[in-house]
Amino acid sequence: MIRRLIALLVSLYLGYILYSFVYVHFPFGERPLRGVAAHYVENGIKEEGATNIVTSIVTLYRGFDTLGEVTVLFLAATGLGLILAGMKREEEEKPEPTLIMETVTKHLFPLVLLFGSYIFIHGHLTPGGGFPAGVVIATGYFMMFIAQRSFTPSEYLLSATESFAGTLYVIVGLLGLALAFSFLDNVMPLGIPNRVFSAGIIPVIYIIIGFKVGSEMTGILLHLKEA
Amino acid sequence: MNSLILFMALGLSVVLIVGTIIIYLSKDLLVAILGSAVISLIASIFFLILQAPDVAITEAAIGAGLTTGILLYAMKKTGRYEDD
Amino acid sequence: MVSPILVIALTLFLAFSIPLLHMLSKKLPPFVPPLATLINLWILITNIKHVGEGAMLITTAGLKPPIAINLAIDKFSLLFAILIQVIGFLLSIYYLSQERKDMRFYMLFLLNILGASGIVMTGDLFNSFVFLEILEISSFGLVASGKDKKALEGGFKYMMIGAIGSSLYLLGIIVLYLSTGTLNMAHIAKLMPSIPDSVKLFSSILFLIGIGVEVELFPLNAWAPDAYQGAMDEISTQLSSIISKTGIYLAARIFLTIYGGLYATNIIFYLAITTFIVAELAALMQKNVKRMLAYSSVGQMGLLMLILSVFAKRGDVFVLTTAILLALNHAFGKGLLFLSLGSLTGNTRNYDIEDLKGAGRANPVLGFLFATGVLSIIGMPIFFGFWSKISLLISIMKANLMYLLALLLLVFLVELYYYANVIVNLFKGEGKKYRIGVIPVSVMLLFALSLIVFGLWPHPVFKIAQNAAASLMERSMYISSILGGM
Amino acid sequence: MDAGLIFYGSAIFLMVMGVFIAITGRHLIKILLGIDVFDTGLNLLIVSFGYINGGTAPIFSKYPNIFKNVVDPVPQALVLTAIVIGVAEMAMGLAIVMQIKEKFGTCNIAKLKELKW
Amino acid sequence: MAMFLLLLIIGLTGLLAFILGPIKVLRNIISLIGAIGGLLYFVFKIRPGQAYALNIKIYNVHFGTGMSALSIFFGIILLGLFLIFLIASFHEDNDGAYYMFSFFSLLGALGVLFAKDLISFFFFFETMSLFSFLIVLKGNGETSHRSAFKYVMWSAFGAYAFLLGTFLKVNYTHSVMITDISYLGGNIKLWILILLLTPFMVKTALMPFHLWAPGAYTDSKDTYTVFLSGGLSKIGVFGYFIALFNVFSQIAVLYPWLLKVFAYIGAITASLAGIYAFMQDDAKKLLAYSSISQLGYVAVGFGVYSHFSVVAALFHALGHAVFESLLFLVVAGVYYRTKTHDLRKMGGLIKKMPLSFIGLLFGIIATSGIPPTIGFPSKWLLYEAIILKNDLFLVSLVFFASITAFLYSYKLIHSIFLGKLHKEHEHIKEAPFGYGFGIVVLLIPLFVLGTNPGIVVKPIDYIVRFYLKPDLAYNLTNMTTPLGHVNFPAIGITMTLLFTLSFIIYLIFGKSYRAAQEDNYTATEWIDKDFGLHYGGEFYGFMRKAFGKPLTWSFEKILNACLKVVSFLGEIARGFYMGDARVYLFYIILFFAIIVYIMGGKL
Repeated sequence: MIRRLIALLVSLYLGYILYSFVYVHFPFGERPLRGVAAHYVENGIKEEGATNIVTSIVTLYRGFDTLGEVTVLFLAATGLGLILAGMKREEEEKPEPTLIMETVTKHLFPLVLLFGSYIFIHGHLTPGGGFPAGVVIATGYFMMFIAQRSFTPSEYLLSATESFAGTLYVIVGLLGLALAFSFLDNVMPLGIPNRVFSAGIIPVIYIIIGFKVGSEMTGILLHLKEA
Repeated sequence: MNSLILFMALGLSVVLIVGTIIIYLSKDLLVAILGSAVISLIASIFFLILQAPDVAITEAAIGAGLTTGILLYAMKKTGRYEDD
Repeated sequence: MVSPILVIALTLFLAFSIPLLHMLSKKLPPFVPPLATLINLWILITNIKHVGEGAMLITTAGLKPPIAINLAIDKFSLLFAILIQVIGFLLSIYYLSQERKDMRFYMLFLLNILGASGIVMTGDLFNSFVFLEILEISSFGLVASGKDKKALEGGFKYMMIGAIGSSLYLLGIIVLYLSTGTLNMAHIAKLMPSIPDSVKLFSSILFLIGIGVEVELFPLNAWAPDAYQGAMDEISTQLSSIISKTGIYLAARIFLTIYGGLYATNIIFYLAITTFIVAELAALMQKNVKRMLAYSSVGQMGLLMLILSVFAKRGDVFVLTTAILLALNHAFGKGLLFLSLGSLTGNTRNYDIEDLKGAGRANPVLGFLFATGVLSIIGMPIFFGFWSKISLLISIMKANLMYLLALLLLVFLVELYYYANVIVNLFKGEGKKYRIGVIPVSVMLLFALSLIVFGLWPHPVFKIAQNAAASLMERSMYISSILGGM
Repeated sequence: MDAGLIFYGSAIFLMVMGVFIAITGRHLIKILLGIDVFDTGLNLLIVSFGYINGGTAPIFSKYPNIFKNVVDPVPQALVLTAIVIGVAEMAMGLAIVMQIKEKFGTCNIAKLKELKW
Repeated sequence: MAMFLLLLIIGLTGLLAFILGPIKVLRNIISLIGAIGGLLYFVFKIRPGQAYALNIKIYNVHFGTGMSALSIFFGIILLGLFLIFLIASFHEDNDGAYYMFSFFSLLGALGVLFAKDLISFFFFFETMSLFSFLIVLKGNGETSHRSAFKYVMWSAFGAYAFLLGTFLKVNYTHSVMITDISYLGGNIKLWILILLLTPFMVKTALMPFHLWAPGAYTDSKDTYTVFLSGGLSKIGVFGYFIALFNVFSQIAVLYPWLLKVFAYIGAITASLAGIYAFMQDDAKKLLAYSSISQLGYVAVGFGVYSHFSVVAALFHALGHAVFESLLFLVVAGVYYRTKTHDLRKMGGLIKKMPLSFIGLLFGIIATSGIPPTIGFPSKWLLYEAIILKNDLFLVSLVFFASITAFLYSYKLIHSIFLGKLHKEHEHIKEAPFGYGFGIVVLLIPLFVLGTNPGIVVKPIDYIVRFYLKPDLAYNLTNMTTPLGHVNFPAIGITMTLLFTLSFIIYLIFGKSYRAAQEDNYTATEWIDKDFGLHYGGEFYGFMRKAFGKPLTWSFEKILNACLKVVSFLGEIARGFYMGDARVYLFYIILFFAIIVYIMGGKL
């Protein structure tokens, strides 16, 4: 019991220190827009053409991070598959899904997919980009896993789309290197802001990320379901 | 930040605190997982208040949706209650 | 000239393509890692002549540094990048000899190499956080891929500590971003004087913990012995040779280039000494040889951090050259030890000292390899370890910390005690004979040969290390070459 | 009470409680939950750092008129990555937990004592 | 350049011996050529004073390696002994690695002789102890791994003390060369000297540091013990000279008490080791302790620190190399034939191995320092030097030590060669050629240098004259010191005459007659024919009862005490990693809190 108390006290003390430090040095909301952020806001649209500044930062200015991030997800999917490879599958019975569940999910599923693809297509205009879109698609599949009696997408196809999308992403990056001597450069025409076909390679990247994250997360859920 | 939103944020932060205490106390993992889903949801709302829509959608989708899904699957495999 | 960013792009491309290749034919994936590391090695070597004074700037997204992410490769990072690729190549050859593993294992291994070379080359702070995450997740994944009780437990502990450690590292980055406005290492280093003192101190403490976990400093390294012991032998080799060296690079880059060796370094000085002493004393009590090697490598990491902090207190090129010599010796020596230990126990993962009795006599080649590793780590004359130990003692003497020198020699005696105990047990009595393939032995022989050849003629290594150390020392040169008079 | 207290306070409270749960949790999944709460708290703290009074979301949907009082977009971009990394870690952690349950038979971390001393 | 060529020759022969390991004949020939080539090259090509600066710019320090006359003196001893060891070792079945290690240990030893700066001194010193450790590890005894472990630990202890001394010296004098430090202020120079002396005290097995020696000598291969005890211990003596003369020449002026302590340690080592020696029932252990006790004299010689006491010490070192290796060689030959070292199992071998008997006879005569042999001049000079210093207690201690020398030598020759021949030894032949050759070769200097020591005293005096005022007049055959004059051949001849005369009288008038085994009062115990009533075993049983009690206390106890302390610390260190990941996390949080609390002021 005392150990829990000490742990609580110490973490509270740390919380207090962090709060007092943050309160003193970075008062809430008073920080002016400076340095790199100011540059992004002022000429974000001119350089990258996307109205959603955060998206232009995520995909282009700091595109290398997103490449790393996609790798992290890919890593999680493969790691999960590797570690769960040897699990014994005990066959416990799955509760019989009711009729309502089955029919509703059957009709809802395409809508969810549509909504997911809407998000990543309009990534550079409206909030939300490739990642939430992919996850939305995955939750669609997740819904189908739970509700449908037997609905298992072929793992073969999932890992194929996943690696294909990954290689495509790297190729887009290399394209930038080949044409403009700098990896992940925005080589496509920027078009008129606020249009769907604008902001150079941002929509291309988000579409790729959407597919990749979607197939990865579904893969993860599939492995967990079958582990 | 007008005061109405602030007041709502205060209410949500109280729910937040209750949520974490529930996670800490509950022996039943299902309750704990749902508690963490609630926390993610509230965090997503906070992100909205803080004018960060992108992050809000991502947090909602990943935090509330996917993490809870994964955790539930894992809980299915490893037993629902904490065995001492 | 071939832009080094291809190292990361190609490794990633090949990692993504492994599942596709797997669909073509089952036997393809094991050949991807050696191919990838070989290409990377070739790219890096062709770039050696391009890295002149200061750092070579490679931009991404077509924009100048503080705006976009950039790679900053100076001689110091090039040396570590080449070291990572060389050991990665040797290990991937080692994996070829093992029976067909799950293709995902090769993907994880390749991504681990990617994470390590990413950290070593990046010039952006948040980018190093992302690559650090890749490195940590793939390494605790690899540790847990052993799938037996010990591996899973080691993996879980590494994951828990690593998660919290990297989150604090992220908080440190954010604090620096808020006070300087940029995420680029060189730019932050330039703006460092403008940051208030307490912010510098708090962020350096955050970094101390974030990197301390990775570099196994005293209170933060509790995960290390379990992870090393739990993992399979090749994975512990990877942990000790690649991953911990990347941690050292990161510590050097952040504490010396960004902070200019001021804030956290005297805490690190005392921490490093405690790490070294605690680890060596704990190793003394071990009956399990693998855990003993784990503690010994934690101790060596403590020594490396000690040298970095000594440089920060009284900096001169020679001290940093020692740090690089120690890192190289530990990478090759400890890697050889873990690999040969695996084959000596015939991959039965039972590393008790009693069961190892006479194993060196029974299979002499492995006994020779293990003995070379031990003698080089201890610092015996014929081996490379001698030069790194002597230069370690000289640099401490130059900083005239005489009591520290005496203490270190005492602890070296303790280290010799438990290593000699292992060597002596290895070569006495009747042991079991194990059949080992040609490839693993040739990989280990390469490790051993490099130790002996560089032990007899250390001159070339010393010159390379001196160049790399010189480039790390010139902080202002690094900043101006990256920002180009911004 | 000013806005900072709510956001900074709740973020730091989440971090503190997250660490506390991770330290005192007996069940492995409880510990992973603690780490997840800690990450959420950290992300909330980072985004609340980025907030600027009177600023709106950094999305110029009505293109021609670009307005300057915008919230700092960079922390948001960083948090996007941090959330995804958090979930990746969580997935791997759970995979290990499931294997531990199968191999050790229990999820109580006190029983995970194969590697000590 | 000559010095590197020599080291290259020896190194290459070592490697070749290893590569040709399986083909015994070829390997032996190659190693023989290498050893002889090395010896000849050394004798003709190496001249004193040749200085070579090989500057490996590792630490902007250059390894100046030069030759002093002393290094030539010891170099010849080393190479000569190595040749004898090599020839004898062909009879044992050794693999290629054994020869490689022995060549490399020789390389290390020669390197130490040539080193002019402390780091290359350490480099070669470490090489020597590493490869001799590997050879002791390959030894045949079942306890050889324990003694190898002790050997490496003790030599590492010495080496690290040396390293600490070196770096203290470099820190104060900013030069890594072996230069004088007596001008330094304060007693830092005392510390540096003691630290620099430790490895050499370990190497010559002075009392507190001798625990490794008996084990290492007995458990390494018999022939290698010849080189280990005869040759490598000389590096310790060389080290004494370097430490007490080159590094700290004003020691007699500044710290005379240290020299007195050093002399007394030497004397105590000589006597205590002597007592241990005659307690032993294993021939090699007996010789091991005898070697330690003889080296004790050398330490006494250095401790007295007058001109001809140092000459006596160096001469005794040479003598020790000759008669100690002779004794080990004979015991090796006996072991080769009878496959045992145990004195109780031997006896009456005089009829079967006459040459070995003669070898051992003159060996023990030399050990006890009786005139015609090489042992006498150095002992005589030593006594003269001590008496001149009128330190009577030291004289009596050294005198007591030489009594013990006589006791254990007689036990050795009696148990092995005299007495009744055991049944199983009836058929054995004389020791093979290798051992015989070695014995004969060693007997030559035993007598030649015994009767006219001038040959060797001239070079030694030339070396020591440079540092201490010479007060010893000598020519080829006799010496005069302030106390007295001696003519060695004369004394030699009179001693042999007396000896033969008494032997003849014994033969003619001796009352002894040869009694059969049964014609004996055996207190009604029936002794059958082949029970060897040979008084070999409890030879000095009554001595053990008299001295037994104090001797059981040994330095081992101090060692175990400090080992217990270290392992207690290890327990605490180990306790930190208790296995529960939550506690590890708590460590991080606690550490964060403590650091912030300490730095709190500035936050």
